[in-house]
Amino acid sequence: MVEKTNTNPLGPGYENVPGKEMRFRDIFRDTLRAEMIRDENVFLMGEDISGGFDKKTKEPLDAWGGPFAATKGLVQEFGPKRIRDAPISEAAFTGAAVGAALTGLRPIVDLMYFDFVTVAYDQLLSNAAKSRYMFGGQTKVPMTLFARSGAGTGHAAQHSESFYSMLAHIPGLKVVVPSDPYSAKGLLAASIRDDDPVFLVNDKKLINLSGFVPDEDYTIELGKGRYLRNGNDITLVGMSYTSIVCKEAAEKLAADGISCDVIDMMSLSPFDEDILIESIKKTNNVVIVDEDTPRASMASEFAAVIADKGFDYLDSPIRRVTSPHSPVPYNRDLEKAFMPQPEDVVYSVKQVLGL
Amino acid sequence: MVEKTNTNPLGPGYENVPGKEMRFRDIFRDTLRAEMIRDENVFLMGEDISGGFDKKTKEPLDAWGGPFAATKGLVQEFGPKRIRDAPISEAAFTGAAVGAALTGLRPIVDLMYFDFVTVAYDQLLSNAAKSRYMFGGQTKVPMTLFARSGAGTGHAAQHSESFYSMLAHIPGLKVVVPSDPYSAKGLLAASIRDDDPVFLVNDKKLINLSGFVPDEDYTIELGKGRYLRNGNDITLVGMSYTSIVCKEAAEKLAADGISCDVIDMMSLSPFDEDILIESIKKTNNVVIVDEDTPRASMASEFAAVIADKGFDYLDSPIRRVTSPHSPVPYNRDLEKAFMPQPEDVVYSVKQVLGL
Amino acid sequence: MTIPKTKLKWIYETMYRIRRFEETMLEQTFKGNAMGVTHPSDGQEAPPTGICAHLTNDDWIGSTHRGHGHCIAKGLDTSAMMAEIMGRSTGQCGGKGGSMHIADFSKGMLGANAIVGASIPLAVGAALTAKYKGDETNSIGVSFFGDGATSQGILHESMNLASVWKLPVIFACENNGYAEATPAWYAVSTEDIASRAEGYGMPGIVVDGMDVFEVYDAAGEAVKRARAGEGPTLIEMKTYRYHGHFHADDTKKYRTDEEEKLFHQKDPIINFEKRVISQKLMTKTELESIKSEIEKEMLVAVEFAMNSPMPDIKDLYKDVYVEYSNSIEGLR
Amino acid sequence: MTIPKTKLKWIYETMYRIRRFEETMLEQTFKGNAMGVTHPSDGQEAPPTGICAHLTNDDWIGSTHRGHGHCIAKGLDTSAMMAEIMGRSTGQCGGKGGSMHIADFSKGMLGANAIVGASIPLAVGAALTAKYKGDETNSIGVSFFGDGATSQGILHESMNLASVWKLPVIFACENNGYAEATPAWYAVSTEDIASRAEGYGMPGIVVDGMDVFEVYDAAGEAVKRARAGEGPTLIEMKTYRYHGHFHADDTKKYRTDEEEKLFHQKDPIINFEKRVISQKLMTKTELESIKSEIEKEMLVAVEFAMNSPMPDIKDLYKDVYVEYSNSIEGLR
Ligand SMILES: Cc1ncc(C[n+]2csc(CCOP(=O)(O)OP(=O)(O)O)c2C)c(N)n1
Ligand SMILES: Cc1ncc(C[n+]2csc(CCOP(=O)(O)OP(=O)(O)O)c2C)c(N)n1
Ligand SMILES: [Mg+2]
Ligand SMILES: [Mg+2]
Repeated sequence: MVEKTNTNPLGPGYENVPGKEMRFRDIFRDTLRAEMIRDENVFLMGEDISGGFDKKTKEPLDAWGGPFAATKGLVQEFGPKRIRDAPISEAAFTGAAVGAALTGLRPIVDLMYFDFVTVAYDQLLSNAAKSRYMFGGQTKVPMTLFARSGAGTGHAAQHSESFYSMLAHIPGLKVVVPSDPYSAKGLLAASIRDDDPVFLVNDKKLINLSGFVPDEDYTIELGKGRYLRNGNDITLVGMSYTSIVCKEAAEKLAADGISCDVIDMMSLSPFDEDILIESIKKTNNVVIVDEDTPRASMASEFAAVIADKGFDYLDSPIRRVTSPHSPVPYNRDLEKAFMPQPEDVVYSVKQVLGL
Repeated sequence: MVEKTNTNPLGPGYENVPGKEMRFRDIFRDTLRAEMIRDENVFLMGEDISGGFDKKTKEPLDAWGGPFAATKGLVQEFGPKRIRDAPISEAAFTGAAVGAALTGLRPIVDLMYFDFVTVAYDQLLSNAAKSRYMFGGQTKVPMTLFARSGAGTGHAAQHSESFYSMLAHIPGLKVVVPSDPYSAKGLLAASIRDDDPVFLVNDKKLINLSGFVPDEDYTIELGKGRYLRNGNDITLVGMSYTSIVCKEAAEKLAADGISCDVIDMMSLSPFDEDILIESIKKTNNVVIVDEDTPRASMASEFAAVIADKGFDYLDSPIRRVTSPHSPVPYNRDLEKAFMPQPEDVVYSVKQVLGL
Repeated sequence: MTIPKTKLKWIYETMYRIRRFEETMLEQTFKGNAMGVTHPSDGQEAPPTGICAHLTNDDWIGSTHRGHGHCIAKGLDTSAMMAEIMGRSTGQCGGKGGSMHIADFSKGMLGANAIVGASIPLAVGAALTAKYKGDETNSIGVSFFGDGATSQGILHESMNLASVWKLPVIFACENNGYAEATPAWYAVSTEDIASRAEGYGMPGIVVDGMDVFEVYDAAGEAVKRARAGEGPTLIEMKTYRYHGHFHADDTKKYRTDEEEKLFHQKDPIINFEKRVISQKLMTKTELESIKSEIEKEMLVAVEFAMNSPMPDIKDLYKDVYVEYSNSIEGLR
Repeated sequence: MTIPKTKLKWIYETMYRIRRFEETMLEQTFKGNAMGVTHPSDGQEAPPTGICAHLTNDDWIGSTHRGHGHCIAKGLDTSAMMAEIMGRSTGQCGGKGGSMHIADFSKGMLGANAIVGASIPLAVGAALTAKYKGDETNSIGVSFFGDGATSQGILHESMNLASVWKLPVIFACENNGYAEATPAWYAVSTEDIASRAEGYGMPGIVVDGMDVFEVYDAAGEAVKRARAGEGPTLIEMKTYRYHGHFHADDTKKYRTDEEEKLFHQKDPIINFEKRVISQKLMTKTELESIKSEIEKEMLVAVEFAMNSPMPDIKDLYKDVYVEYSNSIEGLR
């Protein structure tokens, strides 16, 4: 099984961990499978997650195997009881997942495109997130939701959202944003095992990327960020796909002699205040990069935390590099201009540093 | 009609304006009425906005006259064509309002409690806010929505939301938050006359408060804040009911010799960056007060803007005073502890100023 | 169906407990002892009672803003309910929920819910758990909702989903003719809500929701169907709320005296009494003794609630998540 | 209903235009000239054509992700449509919308919509405007949606609302048997979706959606009803999409050859041709000349689109709001 040992910077302790290079989509599916084996109360629902049924036998055909083939093959192994194809009723099946979670199961909901969270919004906000608190801690809601976010695939305004900040705003809900296969495995496993409702936001641009994944069973603690690169001149804060954008920007900046700390937040709610402040103490400068639109966003939140708790260490204004306050356009060139690019980050870093 | 001239600090030019003391709820209804007279394409829909029907005559009874009596008496004057009672279908009638706005009317939607926006969320975000942009500017969506927000009335977790930051996050939507009868009239009229979709968030705690209202027909430009008080030591930023909290805090602080600029943002999207920076240039210190929960909130947004564009003028960390990251509790004492109080603001101001 | 004597007693006791709880609760609300808005369900005793008579603690119900009757019929403790309405730490939800959010997971009660229609899929989810876990308990889910809630899309989605997945769930519509002040004849585009069931491949039954015997019979069939794995049923119960939409609502503004009188003549409790006495199923003494027990219970409930402490302010930060984290405390 | 000759020609022309547009569009998609995902509607020509045959530019339609047929039937320009799909500045929405968001407000086309079910209330709102403005135009709204969309609560809410307000609207369900790969027999809990209409106090009609004459007749009745102020109608048209859910979807994985063949035998265009020729309503030459006109039109459309410029990058910031504000430009 072990194809090669770690070449990726997963941090100290991971230098000699057995693992292999895998695509995001493959480790995502493998992790779903592992968690379903691990706990028989874990099951999945969503539209076309097996996809198609034989009219005569009534058996699932696994024609789609889920949006982006996230669940391909699972219905053969676990059957339609645990891979439940649902009608196009996101509100009802998200609500049913809350009901199932309240009564002893651990449902996973595939919401397909992140944009569709809006039709299930009330069940998420009023029931999933609030039940434990408003019922005085009598119960818990151990459910996981995931969906594909982000621009860059020509899906236009209604299939390209990155509005995870709205979910992170909701008390009672947790939100995680993997940025590579390693974090996908660790965060998905941790989310499924967590006793609170967790939303995993999966940028489409990551799905076909590869990266190193340790073979061992591991989880990544919800609420923890990590360094993707260490430097001294400025801190770049990324989340989801913009962590990759930050890494690329850091490479370009290195060529100009500017060394960057690159932080991948990984979790948006709860999130890692400590890593932000720790890095700013060292670099004294920061640029936050977010594909979500800017107003009341996670970029704003990180800026606000730093402007309070990190104020004394700052040498320069806190700059955000985000999408414009606009829906996502269809045309490829406009869409590219919409998304924060490494060049935008480089430009802002130089501005902030007065270079 | 003129009962007394202006005693309230509406700013220069308003010293001798004829007007009178009015309750928020009364000027709100009067403004709806005035706008319906002004433009026959303006009409209202919502649940129980006339309320009750005679079984025999099928005529509306105006038994409720709308939630918090916001529309009391209007159905007698304008009839059920323009005061349209709707079934409990917020998604459908918000969507119908978008359709009506796209085809030449100017609908106003009363969503009752702000919390219910979640069941209509998709129509608001995917249709109302995006139609103009994604159809390439072919059309416009001149609709207004309003609903009652805020804790403080014992309505508990599902009837006390202040999550206006989530709406302000949405590109294409505008969001306004009056804080007194004066701003209610000016912002409501401006919202109804505006050609974009505008959400007016009305804190319940304001509804029975009184304040000076000029008699003249006026609007308040969307996106502009105002000073409620002038001082030199620190800037207090409020929005909706927290503008009142800031004013009260400023009074207490004045007794301790601390003089505050108090800014009432009035609009959250777009919002007034200039007034924030202008004030910080003078005071060099800021506390932002928000009843919305903290993460990715408008408090975060204002902090982020100041931490970038106002960075060079700041002498101290940017402090936010917000509700906890928690649903709203029922018990009165807990509920009071949930909401930012003037004492909390005073405490934070002294901390920030090192006093 | 013939009803066993113990069940018959339970039914009377439950209906009377609901009636007196609501009256007592209203009294307390008007005295200023409730902390928020309350929605009384007196008049509507038959639906929760007739349905829950067939359920055990392993079965689950979802409820509404008008949830006290459902709670009581599902066996919740009236003292803990009263304390909750008074916002006390001893309340069913520690004072965090209030009248519109009473839940008891140990009794299979998924919570009153203040968003119209929002609890409907929760009962569907509970039924899914039941089916998923199979024979362990053979339990079912019941979703209570009003005529007004039928205008929410979530009902439609939930009925379709339950039918597609063939889940053991009952959609229990308490059609009391009004949603706030809006009459059902205005806002609901069909005479009988139950007529919509056919479009979802499930039986739809209309019963007199003022007659607990009718409700009991219909519910018995639906519960049997559900437990036998035959899928969901929609039961529409035509009923009436004696009081206003919420404690301070004046029904005179939108309901006629004749109509109110008509329904009072169908009073579920009085007609139950008449019937069991005339059919010699229970004696007047039995009824009286139940009543006086309940009167005592109400005194105890109020006493308990009034003497209970308020929650600790530190509890504000508890139970947002399973594990406490100081990052929720907000920014002060 | 007998169909006037000019209308008959229009119907043929429209169906053939839809067919050839989709085929041409797919070709271009596979060449990499479309910028995103496209959902072809060939096979489903009869529903939009048979319904829009009764409409004018003053009537409004709402559409779906599979919206090209609706656009064409409502009179949109195929060159502007093709340019939109290719993301050009000359496109129907200036390249901002793409295949799933083509709209033309000058033609009464409220937009394709990529959220399943989301456009349904828009047509209801347009019907509300029509009723509000009264006799000015006597126009109506038509909402097109698929079998999959019937599982969205918004349909239910919209039908109830339209019925309560008695609005001039037609709910036009194109039941092509599938939502992505999910068959309607699995996800829709009723044989005939139209059977749900009764529960909303409106007529529900099932027609063969492969037969434009049947669609035309049913739509004629519904349009008459709507214009006469008699309220909404639900029409279910059983139809079939010849291609996959989206351009790259392989139907072989979830549909049988027999089934596909069966529907190809019902081809709306071929059967129209047979019928008008056998009934001597149109000649072969007439049909051929229409076809060759449309072949030319398609060449022109592709040519136009391919030669059109891309939008200016500055347009990224345009039209978020009616008035431009630099505060939308975001933070760089
Ligand atoms: C989504 C939503 N919309 C509106 C309301 C306000 N509201 C509370 S109860 C109610 C009427 C409900 O009527 P019905 O379902 O018939 O129940 P009843 O009050 O008659 O028991 C309304 C409109 C709400 N709580 N939630
Ligand atoms: C709210 C929502 N959920 C899911 C999707 C993904 N999706 C797009 S089309 C589709 C199937 C729609 O089926 P149907 O309504 O029958 O239309 P058809 O594709 O057959 O024309 C789905 C599930 C979506 N776009 N919106
Ligand atoms: Mg009711
Ligand atoms: Mg379909």
